[in-house]
Amino acid sequence: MDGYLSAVVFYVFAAITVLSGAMVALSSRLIYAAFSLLLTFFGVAGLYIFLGADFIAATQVLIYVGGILILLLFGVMLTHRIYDFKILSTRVQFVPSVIVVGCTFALLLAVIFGTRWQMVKEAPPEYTAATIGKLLMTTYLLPFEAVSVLLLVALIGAATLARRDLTSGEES
Amino acid sequence: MQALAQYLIQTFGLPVPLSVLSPLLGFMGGVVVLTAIAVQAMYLIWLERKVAAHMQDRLGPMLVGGWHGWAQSLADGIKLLLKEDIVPAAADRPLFLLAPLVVFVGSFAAFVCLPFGDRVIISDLNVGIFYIIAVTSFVVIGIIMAGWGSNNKWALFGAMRSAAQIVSYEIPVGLSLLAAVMAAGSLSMQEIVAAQDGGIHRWFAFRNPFLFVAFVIYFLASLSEVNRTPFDIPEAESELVAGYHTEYSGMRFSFFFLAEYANMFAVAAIAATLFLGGWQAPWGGGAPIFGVIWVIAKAHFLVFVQMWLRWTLPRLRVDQLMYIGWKVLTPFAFACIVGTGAWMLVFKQG
Amino acid sequence: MTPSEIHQRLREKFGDQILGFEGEVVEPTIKVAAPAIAKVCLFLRDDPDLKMDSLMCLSGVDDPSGDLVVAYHVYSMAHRHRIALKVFVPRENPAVPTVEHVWKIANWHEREAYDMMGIVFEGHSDLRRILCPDDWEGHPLRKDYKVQEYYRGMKVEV
Amino acid sequence: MAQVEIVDTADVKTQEMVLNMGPQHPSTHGVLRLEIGTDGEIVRWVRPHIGYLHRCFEKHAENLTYPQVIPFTDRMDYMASMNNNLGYVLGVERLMDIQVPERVEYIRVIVCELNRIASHLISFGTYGLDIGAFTPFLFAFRERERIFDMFEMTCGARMLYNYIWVGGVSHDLPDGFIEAATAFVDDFEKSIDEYNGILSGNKIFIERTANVGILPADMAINYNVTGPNLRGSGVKWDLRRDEPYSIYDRFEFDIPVGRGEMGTVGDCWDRYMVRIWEMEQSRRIVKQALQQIPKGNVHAAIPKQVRPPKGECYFRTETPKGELGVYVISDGTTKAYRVKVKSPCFVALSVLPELCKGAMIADVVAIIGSIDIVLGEVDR
Repeated sequence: MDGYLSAVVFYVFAAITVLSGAMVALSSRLIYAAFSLLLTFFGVAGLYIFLGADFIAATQVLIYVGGILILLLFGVMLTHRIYDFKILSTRVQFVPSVIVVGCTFALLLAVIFGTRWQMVKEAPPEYTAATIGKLLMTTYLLPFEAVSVLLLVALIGAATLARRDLTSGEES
Repeated sequence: MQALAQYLIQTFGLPVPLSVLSPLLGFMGGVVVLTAIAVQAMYLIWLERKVAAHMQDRLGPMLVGGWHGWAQSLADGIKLLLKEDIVPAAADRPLFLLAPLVVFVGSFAAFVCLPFGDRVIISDLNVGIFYIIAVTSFVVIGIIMAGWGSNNKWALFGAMRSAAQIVSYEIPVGLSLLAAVMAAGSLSMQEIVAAQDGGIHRWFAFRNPFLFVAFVIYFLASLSEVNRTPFDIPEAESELVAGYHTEYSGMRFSFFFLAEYANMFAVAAIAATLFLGGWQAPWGGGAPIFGVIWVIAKAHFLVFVQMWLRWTLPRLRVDQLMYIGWKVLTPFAFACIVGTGAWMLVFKQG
Repeated sequence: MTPSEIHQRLREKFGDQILGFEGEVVEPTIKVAAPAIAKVCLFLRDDPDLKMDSLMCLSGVDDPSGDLVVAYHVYSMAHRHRIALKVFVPRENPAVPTVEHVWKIANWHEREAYDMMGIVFEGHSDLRRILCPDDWEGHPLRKDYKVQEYYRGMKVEV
Repeated sequence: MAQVEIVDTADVKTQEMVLNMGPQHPSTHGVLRLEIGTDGEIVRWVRPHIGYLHRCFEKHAENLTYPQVIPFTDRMDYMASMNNNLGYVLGVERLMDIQVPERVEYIRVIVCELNRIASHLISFGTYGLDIGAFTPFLFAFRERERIFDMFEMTCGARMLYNYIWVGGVSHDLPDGFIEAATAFVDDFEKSIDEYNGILSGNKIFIERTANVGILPADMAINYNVTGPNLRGSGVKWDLRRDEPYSIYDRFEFDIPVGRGEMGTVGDCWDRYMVRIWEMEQSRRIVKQALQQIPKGNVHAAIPKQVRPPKGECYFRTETPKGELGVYVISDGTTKAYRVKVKSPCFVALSVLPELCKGAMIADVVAIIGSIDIVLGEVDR
């Protein structure tokens, strides 16, 4: 009875992630696909919390929902005549693809039920934010700085690309 | 909530196991806060109309419900509920209907980690303030949904502008809060408030000059997050008619309206918690009961300042808004972080 | 300069294009031949001791004599003097050269005269109706104007 | 209704978005439709469409007797009806060569200058609304109500008065008028400082209006722009001083001119500030007129029947919006043969496309507010 409630919530989050993922893949309207991505990221953040990684969950919501999804939506909304553009491709070689998908699915199931998962006792939820901070600033300082330089380069590159090149006589 | 659940089980010997009771209490806490914030938002709407009226040399609502028309927003709420809820024919139906909910969820989810007293908090997340910043980005998605869903050129314009504005102002908000978190040494809201114990001089806003500048930057940037004058470009009446909620009416419009005022209060409460010592009394300490009063008093003062700004300042243009966001607030926020760090090194305390 | 001196000056420059002059009335006016109006106005504006730099008003009038008249009231801010010019055009195909290149405001005044009186201004950059709907028939301010019975299927009551 | 329109295909680029601002739009000061070609936020071209409020004033004027036309002149620029009346009436009086009594001249000056203050108050209030500040509008209306109470005392109407007749005025001043006007004149000085405090000196307002919609002086003269819009561009030209009519030469007042304090000369801020300074000057005129007003019968020179001799006259007066020109042609009967009105707002609107090139959409709203147009006068 004890873990009963948390199991239910876990399956709810898992269902949200999977279903909205399917929606992204299968929806006929591109704009619906973009917006259902919001639920996918939200579901993934929920799963992170179940893993006890609260800092990562918050980062996931902040970066994916707050940044990348908005970028994607701008892209989708600003391209010309996007709404009447059908993206559902016709089915081709339906049978072979079903066979391949079936085999991989069976293989995965076998692996899941075959291995002996060590059931670690329910560890008390220790807070990850502090440890992540210390690790980033001590042992993993070099990769942290390298990534920040990479991001800076990407930022400047994006800015120069997006700058309206006035020199090309566009201002007739 | 965890502590409250254990406390209840020990004293009253409830038969229910802990793992069921604490989520249940969490749920009940959520409902309580939801209604409290909804009532709060209606009160703020009434307060805004009175403040605006008296600043403009007139009286504001005086008739509905007796003394100074206190029931005015109740009447408005009922009117909005009964009003016909028009969905434009060419609108993108699912998006149009979902948008207000997403905006509503975005602004209400931030109240989970706001401490209103010593132990009066729904769930003291370890990543408290970071969670709040993350959750408010839902509002942007809701606004874009509304703009695109209503299939109206002006609404789309408003949605684009507000998305760009909120995304670019999240950076100064995040950085200025980072300065306060550095001084407190933890992300959890209760620990941040605890770090400001011991009188008004210990509050982060007054602890060192950099933190005071960070407080001002946070307040300005949060004004823009909530689309309040002088940053209310998305609903610039004179240009974009009414921005992203042009096509909404009735119940759905009241969602947007309520969400805006709830967001206003949330932003003010965050500023009060992080920079003005949350539920600490100005002379330090502060029993749980009075703590609630202190937080609400500080938040209301900041909300009053927001209203005061709205009724005096004109509106900025979009490019000026972006200029202030990127070229003024963000560099100053970086300077505050560096300054606070140096201050902590030199004086060995936050 | 007094109106008669202005008239003398124009007679020297344009000879018989300047048809007449009425000095003793409240509003001294000079009658000018239609084809020459553009050159006369340009001269009025650019001549150093005339310098009529502002076109006060350009109005279309349905003259009792049956012709249509375009009246130009011009003023010089530098010399503080003013004069009125009149151009008479036949009612059938009233055509007057435009003075839009001399004073930019003439663009809208001429569009209004075309809309109300039906006077066509040759060389005008964008001669469309300005006050009435674009597909309105007739020119309302003419004395012999009859309102059309139906406009786009709607009965026009007068 | 589909409008048959010749769209010049010269500059219609593919990615350009054509926006329709109006005719019902919160900030177009009346029924004006602006077709704006934008590229993102930048405005490429603006094409105004007017005529939505065309009520055939000039056709009516040909079928009514002279006194019957006066209520129509009220409705042209409904913000400053007194000044419209004065413009038309002075034209007719010049034709008939009527000499009105001294008291009438003073009453006309007092009433017209008060109406100028009311019109400038409206332009100040709505300009605040266009830029986004709500409070100035209500401050302006507080003073404007006092002026309307005085007018209601005098001629029974608040906005459209039919007060100035050919040869005199409809009613003499009621006894409470002089005291009320003197009280208003004394209090108004303090209110102007209040307006400057709330809007003129506001950094965001300056940011939004300085260097926006710059109108160079020579283009202004070529477009015959007049009034506060011309003085905002630095040209010191005011009919009340340079071509004095009525008794304006007896009063001592100066002409405020835009000096480009907050940006370049002739930007929105200058035009706005010229109107604020002008309110102060009008206040001084009313103060002096109230002291010097003589006694007398206001109906003395009103003719039984207005029948001007055959002839024509073009008379110009300085209204709050600019130079209102009335061209009256009479054929000796009791009805005018032709009355043509040249409206300052019509002219100011024709400069708008020139001012809005390269501006942003928010600036278009600011520029419309700064040239202070009233569509009743544009469409006539």
